Amino acid sequence: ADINPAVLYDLGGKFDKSFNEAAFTGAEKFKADTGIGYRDFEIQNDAQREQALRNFAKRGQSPIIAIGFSQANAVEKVAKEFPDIQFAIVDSVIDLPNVRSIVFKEHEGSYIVGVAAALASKTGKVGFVGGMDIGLIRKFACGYKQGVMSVKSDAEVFENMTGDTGAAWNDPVKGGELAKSQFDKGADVVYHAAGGTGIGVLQAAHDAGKLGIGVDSNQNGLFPGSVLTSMLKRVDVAVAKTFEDAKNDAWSSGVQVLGLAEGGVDWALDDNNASLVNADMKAAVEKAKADIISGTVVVHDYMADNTCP
Amino acid sequence: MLDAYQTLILLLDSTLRLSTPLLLACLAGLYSERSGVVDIGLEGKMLGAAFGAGAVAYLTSNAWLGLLAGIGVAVGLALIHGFASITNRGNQIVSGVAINFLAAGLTVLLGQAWFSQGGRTPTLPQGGRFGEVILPGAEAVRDVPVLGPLYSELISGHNILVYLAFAAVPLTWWILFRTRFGLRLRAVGENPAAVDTAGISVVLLRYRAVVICGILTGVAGSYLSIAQSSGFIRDMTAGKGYIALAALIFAKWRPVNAMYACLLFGFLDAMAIRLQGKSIPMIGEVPVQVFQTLPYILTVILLAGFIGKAIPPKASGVPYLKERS
Amino acid sequence: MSAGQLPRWVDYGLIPLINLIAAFLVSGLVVLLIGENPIDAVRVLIWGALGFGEGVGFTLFYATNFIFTGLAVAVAFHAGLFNIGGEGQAYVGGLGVALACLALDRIVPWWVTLPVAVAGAAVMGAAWAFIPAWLQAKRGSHIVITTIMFNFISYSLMVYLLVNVLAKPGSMQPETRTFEEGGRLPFLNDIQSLVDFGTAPVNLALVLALIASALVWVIIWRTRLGYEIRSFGANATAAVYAGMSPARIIIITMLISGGLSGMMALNEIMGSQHRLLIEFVAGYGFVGIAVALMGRAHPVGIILAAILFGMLYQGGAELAFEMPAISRDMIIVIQGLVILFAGALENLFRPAIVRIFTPSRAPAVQAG
Amino acid sequence: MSETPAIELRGVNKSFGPVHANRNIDLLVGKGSIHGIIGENGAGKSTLMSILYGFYQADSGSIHVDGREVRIADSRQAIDLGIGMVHQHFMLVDPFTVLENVILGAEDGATLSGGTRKARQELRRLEQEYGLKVDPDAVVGDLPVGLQQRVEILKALYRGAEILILDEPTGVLTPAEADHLFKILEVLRDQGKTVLLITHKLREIMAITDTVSVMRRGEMVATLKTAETSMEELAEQMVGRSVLLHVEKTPADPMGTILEVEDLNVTDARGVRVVKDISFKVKAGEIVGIAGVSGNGQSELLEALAGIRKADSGRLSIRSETLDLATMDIDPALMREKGMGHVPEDRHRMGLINSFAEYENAVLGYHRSEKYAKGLLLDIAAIKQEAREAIEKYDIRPPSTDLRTANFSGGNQQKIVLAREIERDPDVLLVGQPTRGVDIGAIEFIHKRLIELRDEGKAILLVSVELDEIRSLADRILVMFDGAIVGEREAGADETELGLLMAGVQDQGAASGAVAGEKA
Ligand SMILES: Nc1ncnc2c1ncn2[C@@H]1O[C@H](COP(=O)(O)OP(=O)(O)OP(=O)(O)O)[C@@H](O)[C@H]1O
Ligand SMILES: Nc1ncnc2c1ncn2[C@@H]1O[C@H](COP(=O)(O)OP(=O)(O)OP(=O)(O)O)[C@@H](O)[C@H]1O
Ligand SMILES: [Mg+2]
Ligand SMILES: [Mg+2]
Repeated sequence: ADINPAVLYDLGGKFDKSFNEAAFTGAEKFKADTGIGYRDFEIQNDAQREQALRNFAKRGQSPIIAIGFSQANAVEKVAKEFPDIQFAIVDSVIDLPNVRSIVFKEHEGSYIVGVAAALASKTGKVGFVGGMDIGLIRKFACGYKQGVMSVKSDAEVFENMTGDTGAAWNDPVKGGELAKSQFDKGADVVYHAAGGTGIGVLQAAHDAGKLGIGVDSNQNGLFPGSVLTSMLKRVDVAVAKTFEDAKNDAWSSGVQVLGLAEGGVDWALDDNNASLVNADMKAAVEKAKADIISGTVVVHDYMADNTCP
Repeated sequence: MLDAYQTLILLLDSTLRLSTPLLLACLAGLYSERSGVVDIGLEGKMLGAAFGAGAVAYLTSNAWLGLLAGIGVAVGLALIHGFASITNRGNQIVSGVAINFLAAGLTVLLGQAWFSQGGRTPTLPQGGRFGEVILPGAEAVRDVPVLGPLYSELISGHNILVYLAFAAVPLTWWILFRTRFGLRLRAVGENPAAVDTAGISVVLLRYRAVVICGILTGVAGSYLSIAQSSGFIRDMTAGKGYIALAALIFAKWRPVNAMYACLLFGFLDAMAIRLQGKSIPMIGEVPVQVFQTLPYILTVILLAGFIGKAIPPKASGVPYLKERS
Repeated sequence: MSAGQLPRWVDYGLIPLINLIAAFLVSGLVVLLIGENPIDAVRVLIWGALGFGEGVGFTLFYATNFIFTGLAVAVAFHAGLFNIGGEGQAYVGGLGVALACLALDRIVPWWVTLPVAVAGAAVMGAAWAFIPAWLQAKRGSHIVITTIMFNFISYSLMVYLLVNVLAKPGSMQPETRTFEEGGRLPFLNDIQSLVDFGTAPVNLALVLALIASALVWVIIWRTRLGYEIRSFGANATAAVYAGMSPARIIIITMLISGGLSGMMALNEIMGSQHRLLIEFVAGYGFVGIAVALMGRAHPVGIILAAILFGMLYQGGAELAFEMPAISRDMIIVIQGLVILFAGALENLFRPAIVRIFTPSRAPAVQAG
Repeated sequence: MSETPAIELRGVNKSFGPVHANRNIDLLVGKGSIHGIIGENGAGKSTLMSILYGFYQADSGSIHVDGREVRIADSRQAIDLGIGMVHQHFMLVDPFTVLENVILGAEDGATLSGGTRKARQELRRLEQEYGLKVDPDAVVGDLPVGLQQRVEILKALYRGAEILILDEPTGVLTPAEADHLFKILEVLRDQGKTVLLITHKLREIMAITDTVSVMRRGEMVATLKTAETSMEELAEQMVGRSVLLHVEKTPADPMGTILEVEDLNVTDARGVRVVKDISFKVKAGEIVGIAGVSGNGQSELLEALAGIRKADSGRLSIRSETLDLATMDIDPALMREKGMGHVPEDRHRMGLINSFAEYENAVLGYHRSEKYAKGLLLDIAAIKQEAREAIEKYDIRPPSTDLRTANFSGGNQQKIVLAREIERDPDVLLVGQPTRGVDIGAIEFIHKRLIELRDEGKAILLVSVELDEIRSLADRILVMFDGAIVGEREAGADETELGLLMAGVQDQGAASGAVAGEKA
């Protein structure tokens, strides 16, 4: 069918080096593949969420995909007003007939990079730097910790959060200091889930000759040889897929939970980190991955009960 | 014991790194406000400089050219502030707010236009970034007990801008209290009419102060993007300009106090970073937000307890207007 | 004698207009630079802000925020205090609103909740301003630093509360549940039929903001308290001579100021979002400084400046939507230029205009 | 005096917006002379001198110095032409030391060390030559005004001024200090320097100047040889009507004591005791004057009595009520309630809020009175009505209640304060420096009003550094020195004797050679 897709980014903006950017990448890929253009919008404040969604809807854009859990209320409201338009939301679940909800099992992806981290660590101490202390980030941290512990049950995992405002996602300086403080305590691998702040984390790892782990998109190339791997959260795939489904009349509403099994989360292996990942490590990570997919190993989701084992 | 010492050294090391941009910005504000021009736009100038430095350092692979560009941008913004508040006698706070807006918008706009990375500058190539300076003998004395780590970890091994920032403290003191320019600068911030009747141009003097402010914020911003990090990212100043302003008031507009104030802020920040995630004896697990906010709470307590009243230069914030027409 | 050399309409009408035009001209240059048509851009911006009911509604919605934060800064300014803490006071004010709404929304209609929410907003905002005020009054701590610090402290406090205490269970959103009808201010669209504001969230809080403006005017210029506030701000020594207590003035002024900031949350939380969410203040507190100063700390000026900023926010959003090449960063630049030209450079064209409007003076002519 | 004039002004005009401050001014000042300039407040004296000093630029007209036409675009050029000026409102940097103030703008090199060394020597020389002694390392803001002015003079001399302009220099000086200043001016004249002196005090004009110019409403109305004129003529030229130069009053007829002060002690912010064991009484229907060199505790005494400043110890009885100034919660509002009015020494800093309209200032301190309340609000109409009455009664000009007080001249500002304090019908009126910087027309009025008030049976405590004023107004004179009352005299006491007391020379029989102006 002829479609008129649109993307609405969260406050972080289109180029947040994180999931908004991944959404943008997906939309661009769809455009390149199909030649179908799309509209997008970066909000500046909360009031613009509904406004932008309505603006899209009124112009007949469909499907409209909203990135980020903060959009949930707005999508729910506007989707009810425009029952004929297809909506999708990433990172939240909305139970409406014209809304597709896409959520990721970040804990699974974090788990496998945790395994990699534990194997790469010589000191038995690894670190995690989050952006803000909110549920989503705790979910990353908790999965990661479980992965580390699955390899070395006596390992130590240092966990730090950057701040309490939007700046927490754009503060490479603070990110770098947090990473350094973890290195000082003996950590030698550090995983971040902190958007732009993470660049500082990876930088610090690079400067100190330690290892960093990227997040969301493949960040292995940022500091080749210093980024052990990246936990991929394929928002790009999800966005492109959503557009394609609409185009191919294969649209479905309901919840899509994308985990390792669905290829929604993964770890990144490429030339940039080939030298860092030896065969044993690769085998172990792939085994963990297989175990999770098969259900042999169940990674606890922090969000399920707000606790981490 | 030794471990604790090592921890302390590392803590102080981190303090130095975190204090540096604050110190540079704080000294920048000091020149400006001592001359009677209030500058709430430190944040914007730093941000602009960070971008300019990041962009040029990336394009030229030369950190020094980056620094120069950073300074250029900040001085440009400073001149806008000067034009508004000195020449046109506009409201200095409004002008500062405007500069913060302009910098926040323009950096991302131009960054996106030039590098298409969402306003970020690409990661700097070799040479585009200021590296660590290893002071002579640092390696040799590393294993000497007590003094070894102090010298090789704490004193040595920072990038050149850190040393520059701390060298700027005695220099500023000297300029302010031992030179003709400093005397006039202090005078014009207290009583511009006295300077005017002494046959000195108030306007020129204030412009010079504002330009120095630009230079120092330029270094501060460059430090963020091409020394401490390797590239610019939007809003990367993260409120440091405001903290520097607070430090300036804390320091009562004096250079050496400014250093202590910035070191204190840096220390509190470094400490909060290192305390994060530790459970506190007796209290147990503490929410991470407590640590995030600890530096600010401690500042308020210190402010309430120890430093009496901070009296700004008398003419600061007041445009000099001798005839009303 | 020396005032009123220029006709009032020039001083308060023509000069600001010329400044605005200058701001837009320079913005136009920037638009040109990125390859778009500046005239179209301005047209879209103004049309987006004022061209249709919904646009006007959004403009007024933002203006409501700015009126509250602008008044807050202005009141403090009259006492010579620079309250930079509007951001934090509004954030914590949101807590007061939310607690009132969460407690009452399921049992009573909105108009019963409203006074409690207003009180909650004002009390929490005022409480957040109280400590800096007290420290300034009793310990001489500089209010600029302490209010900046209290902004930072409020961010941490609110994240903690939203994530650990107030979040609805099982949700990863750091926000409270959505209020029911009893916790929602009516949208202006629903209570009047003169203008169709469409789906714009402009709500009853606008009326509250206007009432607050009038009250501020009365307090500042028509009451003893206001007289004392202004006296203290203009000449603290004379205020002491006149028997006023500086500590009392500082504290009361800051309570009023903080309360006004806090009430901004009524518009966002009870009026529009219907839940307490993270970082909803979004810089409105800081922009309030510019609004207050551009409005010359007078409620009428503040309302006008607030509408101007509301136009920039709404028109800017529309512009970014219509012209994808113009990003939200471009909008920030335009806002910066408007603040610069209409605010800081307001004297740029004044001398020329004074020359036009004052008849040339021949020295010899005047006698006596 | 017949050769080229030191200064010649031709057709100078200057406007500030709508105010034509100087109108076609011509002026000739002979080399080596002392030339006085007088005129009412706002006549344009300071403006004219500031033009000569390059602080303002004339709109038209020309300036000639030593016969050569010059353009003085800024003060630098004036200084280079050998012109120095002591401004009416001092141009000093308060937190700086004397030395720093002196070298500012004449630092002699990019760093300060050389310049300060030279300046120290030069200051020592100037001290010897003119008897201008000040501690070069004292912070200017801490110095009494008399010494601050000395610093201003030193600044001018340090820059080698050949032409020295002094704008109302004696407004802040005691008679002895003024005498000392005049001696210096005479020395300067004898050295061939030219002095321009602005003052409101005709006695000074008569005593020291060679020639005198009179300004009125921006115009130069006369230039006369001092020897050929009289005070009466000058006063009439100045005001445009004849003025009574002496206070006319009948002897006091005091009744019971209204104000009694016992054992008052006050410490200032630096911890120095500035008021020491002071006790005195003031009766209804009398004016008690407190004489003294400024900085001897008078200001603090007044402020303590007015409730502005906390006392260490002391009791104050007003009528029959006794207040303990140290232990009770005293504030100015309470004192007003008890019937005490207070005209503060410094109208700009304390007595007025200059950015407020006249009517707002007319109730400062009394704004809480029920008279001005309309429910919760202020009754603006009632306030304006009263302000209008005061304007009429005190002949305040311009007669506008809405004009900001910043735009009134000094004399009229002072009348606004007086009207406010007197019209509240206080039992006791504290008055500090009521006529400082005020022109003779206004002085005449203010003095008359104070006498009237006394005759109405009020108690007045008058603090003034103006010995003339004290002597002509007060019925009893207390002399303060170093925080204590060192003597009491009857009205009309001998000037020299009072001067000695003020200088701290103990009662009677003291050696006559003591220099009164020098504060120990
Ligand atoms: N800087 C200024 N801006 C505007 N108007 C001024 C300024 N200075 C003086 N004026 C105006 O010029 C007039 C002359 O003022 P000036 O200060 O010269 O009087 P003056 O003779 O020195 O009075 P006084 O005896 O009180 O010192 C005043 O009435 C005032 O209105
Ligand atoms: N910078 C200025 N701007 C506006 N008006 C001024 C300025 N300077 C002086 N004036 C006005 O000039 C007039 C006289 O000025 P001046 O400073 O000489 O006051 P004054 O009458 O001498 O008072 P005082 O003796 O108390 O200082 C007043 O009306 C004053 O308001
Ligand atoms: Mg004068
Ligand atoms: Mg005067």
